[in-house]
Amino acid sequence: MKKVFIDGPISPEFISESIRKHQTKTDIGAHNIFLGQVRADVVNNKTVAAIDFTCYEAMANEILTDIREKAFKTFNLTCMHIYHSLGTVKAGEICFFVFVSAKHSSEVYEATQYLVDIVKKKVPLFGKEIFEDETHQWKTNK
Amino acid sequence: MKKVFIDGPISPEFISESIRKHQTKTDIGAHNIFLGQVRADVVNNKTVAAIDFTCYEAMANEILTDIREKAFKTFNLTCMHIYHSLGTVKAGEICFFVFVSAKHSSEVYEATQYLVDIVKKKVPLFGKEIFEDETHQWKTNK
Amino acid sequence: MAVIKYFGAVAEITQCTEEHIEVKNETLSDILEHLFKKYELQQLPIHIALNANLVSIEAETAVANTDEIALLPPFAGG
Amino acid sequence: MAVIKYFGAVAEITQCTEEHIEVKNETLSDILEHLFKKYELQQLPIHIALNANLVSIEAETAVANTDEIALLPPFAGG
Repeated sequence: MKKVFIDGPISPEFISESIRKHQTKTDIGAHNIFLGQVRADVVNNKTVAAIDFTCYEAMANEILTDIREKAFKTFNLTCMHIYHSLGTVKAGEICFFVFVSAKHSSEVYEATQYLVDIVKKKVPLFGKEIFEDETHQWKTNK
Repeated sequence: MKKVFIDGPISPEFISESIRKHQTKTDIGAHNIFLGQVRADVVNNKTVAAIDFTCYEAMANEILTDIREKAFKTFNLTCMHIYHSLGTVKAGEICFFVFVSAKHSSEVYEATQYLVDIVKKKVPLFGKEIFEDETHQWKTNK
Repeated sequence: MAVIKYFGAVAEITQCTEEHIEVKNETLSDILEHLFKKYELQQLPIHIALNANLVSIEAETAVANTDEIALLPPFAGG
Repeated sequence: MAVIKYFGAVAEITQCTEEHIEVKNETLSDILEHLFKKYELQQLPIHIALNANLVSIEAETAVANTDEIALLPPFAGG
Protein backbone atom coordinates (compact mmCIF):
# COMPACT_ATOMS: atom_id res chain seq x y z
CA MET A 1 0.00 0.00 0.00
CA LYS A 2 1.41 3.34 -1.06
CA LYS A 3 1.30 6.27 1.30
CA VAL A 4 -1.69 8.51 0.52
CA PHE A 5 -2.35 10.57 3.65
CA ILE A 6 -0.23 13.56 4.51
CA ASP A 7 -0.35 15.57 7.74
CA GLY A 8 -1.43 19.11 6.96
CA PRO A 9 -1.32 20.88 3.58
CA ILE A 10 0.42 19.44 0.50
CA SER A 11 3.22 21.89 -0.28
CA PRO A 12 4.21 23.07 -3.76
CA GLU A 13 7.68 21.63 -3.00
CA PHE A 14 6.19 18.18 -2.39
CA ILE A 15 4.55 18.44 -5.80
CA SER A 16 7.73 19.54 -7.59
CA GLU A 17 9.66 16.74 -5.86
CA SER A 18 7.08 14.24 -7.14
CA ILE A 19 7.48 15.64 -10.66
CA ARG A 20 11.27 15.52 -10.41
CA LYS A 21 11.19 11.82 -9.43
CA HIS A 22 9.48 11.04 -12.74
CA GLN A 23 12.21 12.61 -14.88
CA THR A 24 14.21 9.37 -14.87
CA LYS A 25 11.22 7.56 -16.44
CA THR A 26 11.91 8.46 -20.04
CA ASP A 27 9.04 6.37 -21.42
CA ILE A 28 6.62 8.96 -19.98
CA GLY A 29 5.45 11.63 -22.42
CA ALA A 30 2.54 13.15 -20.51
CA HIS A 31 1.67 13.94 -16.90
CA ASN A 32 -1.68 15.16 -15.69
CA ILE A 33 -2.00 16.62 -12.19
CA PHE A 34 -5.15 17.54 -10.31
CA LEU A 35 -4.87 19.74 -7.23
CA GLY A 36 -7.70 20.45 -4.83
CA GLN A 37 -7.27 23.79 -3.05
CA VAL A 38 -9.31 24.86 -0.01
CA ARG A 39 -11.65 27.71 -1.02
CA ALA A 40 -12.50 30.63 1.30
CA ASP A 41 -16.20 30.08 0.63
CA VAL A 42 -18.65 32.50 2.22
CA VAL A 43 -21.67 30.85 3.91
CA ASN A 44 -24.21 33.09 5.69
CA ASN A 45 -21.66 35.94 5.77
CA LYS A 46 -19.00 33.74 7.36
CA THR A 47 -15.79 32.90 5.50
CA VAL A 48 -14.16 29.46 5.54
CA ALA A 49 -10.66 29.83 7.04
CA ALA A 50 -9.63 26.15 6.95
CA ILE A 51 -10.83 22.57 6.65
CA ASP A 52 -9.92 19.99 9.25
CA PHE A 53 -9.83 16.57 7.57
CA THR A 54 -10.27 13.23 9.33
CA CYS A 55 -10.41 9.76 7.83
CA TYR A 56 -11.41 6.18 8.54
CA GLU A 57 -7.98 4.96 7.48
CA ALA A 58 -8.53 1.18 7.59
CA MET A 59 -11.43 1.47 5.19
CA ALA A 60 -9.80 4.23 3.11
CA ASN A 61 -6.70 2.11 2.47
CA GLU A 62 -8.78 -0.84 1.25
CA ILE A 63 -10.80 1.38 -1.06
CA LEU A 64 -7.71 3.15 -2.38
CA THR A 65 -6.07 -0.20 -3.19
CA ASP A 66 -9.16 -1.17 -5.21
CA ILE A 67 -9.22 2.23 -6.93
CA ARG A 68 -5.55 1.92 -7.94
CA GLU A 69 -6.01 -1.62 -9.29
CA LYS A 70 -9.10 -0.70 -11.26
CA ALA A 71 -7.46 2.43 -12.71
CA PHE A 72 -4.36 0.54 -13.87
CA LYS A 73 -6.65 -2.03 -15.53
CA THR A 74 -8.87 0.60 -17.17
CA PHE A 75 -6.29 3.14 -18.35
CA ASN A 76 -2.94 2.75 -20.03
CA LEU A 77 -0.87 4.41 -17.32
CA THR A 78 2.80 4.33 -16.42
CA CYS A 79 2.39 5.83 -12.93
CA MET A 80 -0.40 6.91 -10.60
CA HIS A 81 -0.20 8.73 -7.27
CA ILE A 82 -2.94 9.93 -4.95
CA TYR A 83 -2.30 12.13 -1.91
CA HIS A 84 -4.80 13.65 0.52
CA SER A 85 -4.27 15.84 3.55
CA LEU A 86 -5.37 14.97 7.08
CA GLY A 87 -5.65 17.63 9.79
CA THR A 88 -5.90 21.34 9.18
CA VAL A 89 -5.52 22.84 5.71
CA LYS A 90 -6.02 26.61 5.41
CA ALA A 91 -7.86 28.39 2.60
CA GLY A 92 -5.51 28.67 -0.40
CA GLU A 93 -3.57 25.56 0.59
CA ILE A 94 -3.68 22.25 -1.26
CA CYS A 95 -5.42 19.22 0.29
CA PHE A 96 -5.68 16.79 -2.66
CA PHE A 97 -3.09 15.80 -5.28
CA VAL A 98 -3.71 13.29 -8.05
CA PHE A 99 -0.79 12.60 -10.39
CA VAL A 100 -1.14 10.41 -13.47
CA SER A 101 1.55 9.66 -16.08
CA ALA A 102 1.43 7.86 -19.42
CA LYS A 103 3.28 7.50 -22.69
CA HIS A 104 0.84 9.73 -24.63
CA SER A 105 -1.29 12.71 -23.63
CA SER A 106 -4.53 11.05 -24.75
CA GLU A 107 -4.25 8.48 -21.94
CA VAL A 108 -4.09 10.78 -18.94
CA TYR A 109 -7.15 13.05 -18.90
CA GLU A 110 -9.88 10.50 -18.32
CA ALA A 111 -7.81 8.69 -15.69
CA THR A 112 -7.30 11.88 -13.69
CA GLN A 113 -10.98 12.76 -13.73
CA TYR A 114 -11.93 9.19 -12.81
CA LEU A 115 -9.55 9.19 -9.84
CA VAL A 116 -10.62 12.61 -8.55
CA ASP A 117 -14.31 11.71 -8.76
CA ILE A 118 -14.00 8.27 -7.20
CA VAL A 119 -11.84 9.48 -4.31
CA LYS A 120 -14.41 12.19 -3.53
CA LYS A 121 -17.22 9.66 -3.71
CA LYS A 122 -15.82 6.50 -2.12
CA VAL A 123 -13.01 7.32 0.31
CA PRO A 124 -14.24 7.87 3.90
CA LEU A 125 -12.80 11.34 4.46
CA PHE A 126 -14.58 13.94 6.57
CA GLY A 127 -14.09 17.69 6.46
CA LYS A 128 -14.89 20.23 9.16
CA GLU A 129 -15.08 23.66 7.53
CA ILE A 130 -13.85 26.11 10.14
CA PHE A 131 -15.01 29.70 9.72
CA GLU A 132 -12.98 32.77 10.63
CA ASP A 133 -15.11 33.20 13.79
CA GLU A 134 -14.17 29.63 14.84
CA THR A 135 -17.65 28.22 14.34
CA HIS A 136 -17.84 25.35 11.86
CA GLN A 137 -19.96 23.27 9.51
CA TRP A 138 -19.43 19.81 8.02
CA LYS A 139 -18.42 19.67 4.36
CA THR A 140 -20.47 17.35 2.12
CA ASN A 141 -19.54 16.25 -1.40
CA LYS A 142 -22.45 16.58 -3.79
CA MET B 1 0.71 39.15 -24.06
CA LYS B 2 1.81 36.79 -21.30
CA LYS B 3 5.20 35.13 -21.52
CA VAL B 4 4.86 31.61 -22.91
CA PHE B 5 8.29 30.62 -24.20
CA ILE B 6 11.03 29.51 -21.86
CA ASP B 7 14.66 28.88 -22.76
CA GLY B 8 15.47 25.23 -22.16
CA PRO B 9 13.53 22.76 -19.99
CA ILE B 10 10.73 23.77 -17.63
CA SER B 11 12.01 22.91 -14.15
CA PRO B 12 9.93 21.30 -11.38
CA GLU B 13 10.77 24.42 -9.31
CA PHE B 14 9.21 26.69 -11.94
CA ILE B 15 6.06 24.57 -11.68
CA SER B 16 5.95 24.65 -7.87
CA GLU B 17 6.51 28.42 -7.93
CA SER B 18 3.55 28.77 -10.32
CA ILE B 19 1.40 26.69 -7.97
CA ARG B 20 2.53 28.74 -4.95
CA LYS B 21 1.52 32.00 -6.66
CA HIS B 22 -2.06 30.72 -6.85
CA GLN B 23 -2.37 30.10 -3.11
CA THR B 24 -3.44 33.70 -2.49
CA LYS B 25 -6.39 33.20 -4.87
CA THR B 26 -8.78 31.65 -2.37
CA ASP B 27 -11.69 31.48 -4.82
CA ILE B 28 -9.85 28.67 -6.64
CA GLY B 29 -10.90 25.14 -5.66
CA ALA B 30 -9.31 23.10 -8.45
CA HIS B 31 -6.14 23.20 -10.54
CA ASN B 32 -5.39 20.96 -13.49
CA ILE B 33 -1.85 20.75 -14.84
CA PHE B 34 -0.66 19.07 -18.01
CA LEU B 35 3.06 18.43 -18.45
CA GLY B 36 4.66 17.25 -21.67
CA GLN B 37 7.90 15.33 -21.03
CA VAL B 38 10.43 14.45 -23.74
CA ARG B 39 10.38 10.69 -24.32
CA ALA B 40 13.51 8.66 -25.13
CA ASP B 41 11.72 7.06 -28.09
CA VAL B 42 13.60 4.44 -30.07
CA VAL B 43 13.44 4.86 -33.87
CA ASN B 44 15.36 2.39 -36.06
CA ASN B 45 17.48 1.34 -33.06
CA LYS B 46 18.41 4.94 -32.27
CA THR B 47 17.27 6.58 -29.03
CA VAL B 48 16.05 10.17 -28.80
CA ALA B 49 18.38 12.06 -26.43
CA ALA B 50 16.78 15.51 -26.71
CA ILE B 51 14.46 17.73 -28.74
CA ASP B 52 15.61 21.12 -29.98
CA PHE B 53 12.54 23.39 -30.27
CA THR B 54 12.27 26.45 -32.49
CA CYS B 55 9.28 28.70 -33.06
CA TYR B 56 7.85 31.36 -35.37
CA GLU B 57 7.28 33.67 -32.43
CA ALA B 58 5.36 36.51 -34.16
CA MET B 59 2.76 34.07 -35.39
CA ALA B 60 2.80 31.96 -32.22
CA ASN B 61 2.05 34.98 -30.04
CA GLU B 62 -0.97 35.96 -32.16
CA ILE B 63 -2.33 32.43 -32.09
CA LEU B 64 -1.76 32.08 -28.36
CA THR B 65 -3.64 35.32 -27.71
CA ASP B 66 -6.61 33.94 -29.69
CA ILE B 67 -6.38 30.61 -27.87
CA ARG B 68 -6.43 32.33 -24.46
CA GLU B 69 -9.41 34.53 -25.37
CA LYS B 70 -11.39 31.64 -26.77
CA ALA B 71 -10.63 29.43 -23.74
CA PHE B 72 -11.73 32.11 -21.24
CA LYS B 73 -14.96 32.53 -23.23
CA THR B 74 -15.61 28.79 -23.51
CA PHE B 75 -14.68 27.60 -20.01
CA ASN B 76 -15.41 29.01 -16.58
CA LEU B 77 -11.80 29.54 -15.54
CA THR B 78 -10.14 31.69 -12.91
CA CYS B 79 -6.62 31.39 -14.35
CA MET B 80 -4.86 29.92 -17.35
CA HIS B 81 -1.15 29.63 -18.11
CA ILE B 82 0.67 28.06 -21.04
CA TYR B 83 4.44 27.58 -21.17
CA HIS B 84 6.56 25.91 -23.84
CA SER B 85 10.30 25.38 -24.07
CA LEU B 86 12.51 26.70 -26.84
CA GLY B 87 16.00 25.29 -27.43
CA THR B 88 17.24 21.95 -26.17
CA VAL B 89 15.19 19.80 -23.80
CA LYS B 90 16.67 16.42 -22.88
CA ALA B 91 14.71 13.15 -22.57
CA GLY B 92 12.97 13.11 -19.17
CA GLU B 93 12.77 16.90 -19.00
CA ILE B 94 9.58 18.91 -19.35
CA CYS B 95 8.93 21.02 -22.46
CA PHE B 96 5.22 21.90 -22.13
CA PHE B 97 3.23 23.12 -19.11
CA VAL B 98 -0.48 23.96 -19.21
CA PHE B 99 -2.01 25.19 -15.93
CA VAL B 100 -5.73 25.80 -15.56
CA SER B 101 -7.58 26.88 -12.39
CA ALA B 102 -11.28 27.20 -11.57
CA LYS B 103 -13.69 27.32 -8.69
CA HIS B 104 -14.86 23.71 -9.13
CA SER B 105 -13.11 20.57 -10.37
CA SER B 106 -15.70 19.97 -13.11
CA GLU B 107 -14.55 23.10 -14.99
CA VAL B 108 -10.88 22.28 -15.44
CA TYR B 109 -10.53 18.97 -17.29
CA GLU B 110 -12.00 19.89 -20.63
CA ALA B 111 -10.15 23.21 -20.67
CA THR B 112 -6.80 21.52 -20.11
CA GLN B 113 -7.36 18.99 -22.88
CA TYR B 114 -8.58 21.72 -25.24
CA LEU B 115 -5.49 23.85 -24.59
CA VAL B 116 -3.03 20.97 -24.96
CA ASP B 117 -4.60 19.84 -28.23
CA ILE B 118 -4.89 23.29 -29.78
CA VAL B 119 -1.33 24.29 -28.89
CA LYS B 120 -0.03 21.09 -30.50
CA LYS B 121 -2.15 21.71 -33.59
CA LYS B 122 -2.00 25.47 -34.14
CA VAL B 123 1.15 26.95 -32.64
CA PRO B 124 4.10 27.07 -35.09
CA LEU B 125 6.62 25.16 -33.02
CA PHE B 126 9.19 22.86 -34.62
CA GLY B 127 11.07 20.05 -32.95
CA LYS B 128 14.34 18.46 -34.01
CA GLU B 129 14.64 15.07 -32.33
CA ILE B 130 18.31 14.53 -31.68
CA PHE B 131 19.43 10.93 -31.29
CA GLU B 132 22.21 9.72 -29.03
CA ASP B 133 24.50 9.36 -32.09
CA GLU B 134 23.88 13.07 -32.92
CA THR B 135 21.87 12.32 -36.06
CA HIS B 136 18.35 13.76 -36.03
CA GLN B 137 14.82 13.63 -37.41
CA TRP B 138 12.03 16.22 -37.42
CA LYS B 139 9.18 15.66 -34.99
CA THR B 140 5.64 15.80 -36.44
CA ASN B 141 2.42 16.00 -34.42
CA LYS B 142 -0.15 13.53 -35.69
CA MET C 1 -16.06 -6.58 22.65
CA ALA C 2 -17.19 -5.05 19.38
CA VAL C 3 -15.70 -1.68 18.55
CA ILE C 4 -17.96 1.17 17.46
CA LYS C 5 -16.21 4.01 15.61
CA TYR C 6 -17.63 7.49 15.06
CA PHE C 7 -16.41 10.02 12.50
CA GLY C 8 -16.92 13.67 11.62
CA ALA C 9 -20.36 15.06 12.38
CA VAL C 10 -21.31 11.79 14.10
CA ALA C 11 -18.34 11.93 16.48
CA GLU C 12 -19.26 15.52 17.26
CA ILE C 13 -22.68 14.33 18.49
CA THR C 14 -21.49 11.20 20.32
CA GLN C 15 -18.63 13.20 21.81
CA CYS C 16 -16.29 10.28 21.38
CA THR C 17 -14.58 8.62 18.40
CA GLU C 18 -14.77 5.06 19.68
CA GLU C 19 -16.56 2.87 22.17
CA HIS C 20 -16.60 -0.84 22.98
CA ILE C 21 -19.75 -2.86 23.52
CA GLU C 22 -20.38 -6.41 24.63
CA VAL C 23 -22.43 -8.19 21.94
CA LYS C 24 -24.65 -11.14 22.87
CA ASN C 25 -27.23 -12.07 20.26
CA GLU C 26 -27.90 -8.62 18.81
CA THR C 27 -27.88 -8.16 15.06
CA LEU C 28 -26.29 -5.13 13.40
CA SER C 29 -29.75 -3.54 13.19
CA ASP C 30 -30.35 -4.02 16.92
CA ILE C 31 -27.06 -2.38 17.79
CA LEU C 32 -27.58 0.50 15.41
CA GLU C 33 -31.14 1.09 16.60
CA HIS C 34 -29.83 1.33 20.15
CA LEU C 35 -27.04 3.74 19.19
CA PHE C 36 -29.25 5.92 16.98
CA LYS C 37 -31.71 6.30 19.86
CA LYS C 38 -29.06 6.85 22.50
CA TYR C 39 -27.35 9.64 20.53
CA GLU C 40 -30.41 10.90 18.59
CA LEU C 41 -28.72 10.26 15.24
CA GLN C 42 -31.94 9.62 13.29
CA GLN C 43 -31.76 12.90 11.36
CA LEU C 44 -28.24 12.40 10.04
CA PRO C 45 -27.42 10.76 6.69
CA ILE C 46 -25.17 7.93 7.95
CA HIS C 47 -23.45 5.07 6.16
CA ILE C 48 -22.46 1.98 8.11
CA ALA C 49 -19.25 0.01 7.66
CA LEU C 50 -18.77 -3.44 9.18
CA ASN C 51 -15.06 -4.31 9.39
CA ALA C 52 -14.22 -1.50 6.98
CA ASN C 53 -16.78 -2.51 4.34
CA LEU C 54 -19.95 -0.57 3.66
CA VAL C 55 -23.09 -2.59 4.52
CA SER C 56 -26.81 -2.04 4.24
CA ILE C 57 -28.38 -0.85 7.50
CA GLU C 58 -31.41 -3.06 6.88
CA ALA C 59 -29.44 -6.31 6.78
CA GLU C 60 -30.08 -8.74 9.61
CA THR C 61 -26.34 -9.20 9.93
CA ALA C 62 -24.91 -11.03 12.96
CA VAL C 63 -22.23 -9.17 14.90
CA ALA C 64 -19.29 -10.79 16.71
CA ASN C 65 -17.30 -9.37 19.57
CA THR C 66 -14.31 -9.08 17.22
CA ASP C 67 -16.18 -6.86 14.78
CA GLU C 68 -15.64 -3.17 14.10
CA ILE C 69 -18.69 -1.08 13.25
CA ALA C 70 -18.22 2.45 11.89
CA LEU C 71 -20.86 5.20 11.67
CA LEU C 72 -19.87 7.42 8.73
CA PRO C 73 -21.39 10.79 7.85
CA PRO C 74 -21.25 12.02 4.20
CA PHE C 75 -17.81 11.80 2.60
CA ALA C 76 -16.02 15.07 1.98
CA GLY C 77 -12.63 14.30 0.46
CA GLY C 78 -11.08 16.26 -2.36
CA MET D 1 12.17 44.06 -49.67
CA ALA D 2 9.91 41.21 -48.65
CA VAL D 3 11.24 38.91 -45.94
CA ILE D 4 11.13 35.14 -46.42
CA LYS D 5 11.44 33.07 -43.22
CA TYR D 6 12.32 29.39 -43.05
CA PHE D 7 11.74 27.11 -40.07
CA GLY D 8 12.65 23.61 -38.91
CA ALA D 9 13.08 21.04 -41.68
CA VAL D 10 12.67 23.81 -44.30
CA ALA D 11 15.49 25.92 -42.85
CA GLU D 12 17.66 22.81 -42.80
CA ILE D 13 17.22 22.51 -46.59
CA THR D 14 17.51 26.23 -47.43
CA GLN D 15 20.49 26.46 -45.06
CA CYS D 16 19.31 29.84 -43.86
CA THR D 17 16.44 31.06 -41.64
CA GLU D 18 15.71 34.26 -43.52
CA GLU D 19 16.26 35.98 -46.83
CA HIS D 20 15.11 39.24 -48.42
CA ILE D 21 13.75 39.54 -51.95
CA GLU D 22 12.78 42.48 -54.12
CA VAL D 23 9.12 42.05 -55.17
CA LYS D 24 7.87 43.68 -58.39
CA ASN D 25 4.59 42.31 -59.68
CA GLU D 26 4.91 38.72 -58.49
CA THR D 27 2.02 37.11 -56.63
CA LEU D 28 2.52 34.89 -53.60
CA SER D 29 2.22 31.83 -55.89
CA ASP D 30 4.96 33.17 -58.19
CA ILE D 31 7.34 33.71 -55.30
CA LEU D 32 6.61 30.32 -53.75
CA GLU D 33 7.00 28.51 -57.06
CA HIS D 34 10.39 30.12 -57.46
CA LEU D 35 11.50 29.21 -53.93
CA PHE D 36 10.16 25.66 -54.11
CA LYS D 37 12.11 25.09 -57.32
CA LYS D 38 15.26 26.78 -56.10
CA TYR D 39 15.42 24.70 -52.91
CA GLU D 40 13.62 21.56 -54.19
CA LEU D 41 10.97 21.81 -51.48
CA GLN D 42 8.19 20.13 -53.51
CA GLN D 43 8.26 16.93 -51.44
CA LEU D 44 7.82 18.62 -48.07
CA PRO D 45 4.43 19.26 -46.40
CA ILE D 46 4.67 23.04 -46.00
CA HIS D 47 2.22 25.63 -44.69
CA ILE D 48 2.60 29.25 -45.72
CA ALA D 49 2.08 32.27 -43.48
CA LEU D 50 1.79 35.79 -44.87
CA ASN D 51 2.49 38.39 -42.17
CA ALA D 52 2.08 35.71 -39.47
CA ASN D 53 -1.27 34.42 -40.74
CA LEU D 54 -1.72 31.09 -42.47
CA VAL D 55 -2.81 31.47 -46.12
CA SER D 56 -3.70 29.13 -48.93
CA ILE D 57 -0.81 28.48 -51.33
CA GLU D 58 -3.19 28.58 -54.28
CA ALA D 59 -4.36 32.15 -53.66
CA GLU D 60 -3.37 34.75 -56.24
CA THR D 61 -2.36 37.03 -53.41
CA ALA D 62 -0.37 40.19 -54.11
CA VAL D 63 2.85 40.62 -52.16
CA ALA D 64 4.31 43.96 -51.04
CA ASN D 65 7.92 44.70 -50.20
CA THR D 66 6.88 45.17 -46.57
CA ASP D 67 5.44 41.64 -46.33
CA GLU D 68 6.80 38.69 -44.39
CA ILE D 69 6.34 35.23 -45.89
CA ALA D 70 7.06 32.16 -43.74
CA LEU D 71 7.55 28.57 -44.94
CA LEU D 72 6.42 26.29 -42.11
CA PRO D 73 6.95 22.54 -41.88
CA PRO D 74 4.56 20.42 -39.74
CA PHE D 75 4.02 21.75 -36.23
CA ALA D 76 5.55 19.76 -33.40
CA GLY D 77 4.78 21.55 -30.14
CA GLY D 78 3.79 19.79 -26.92
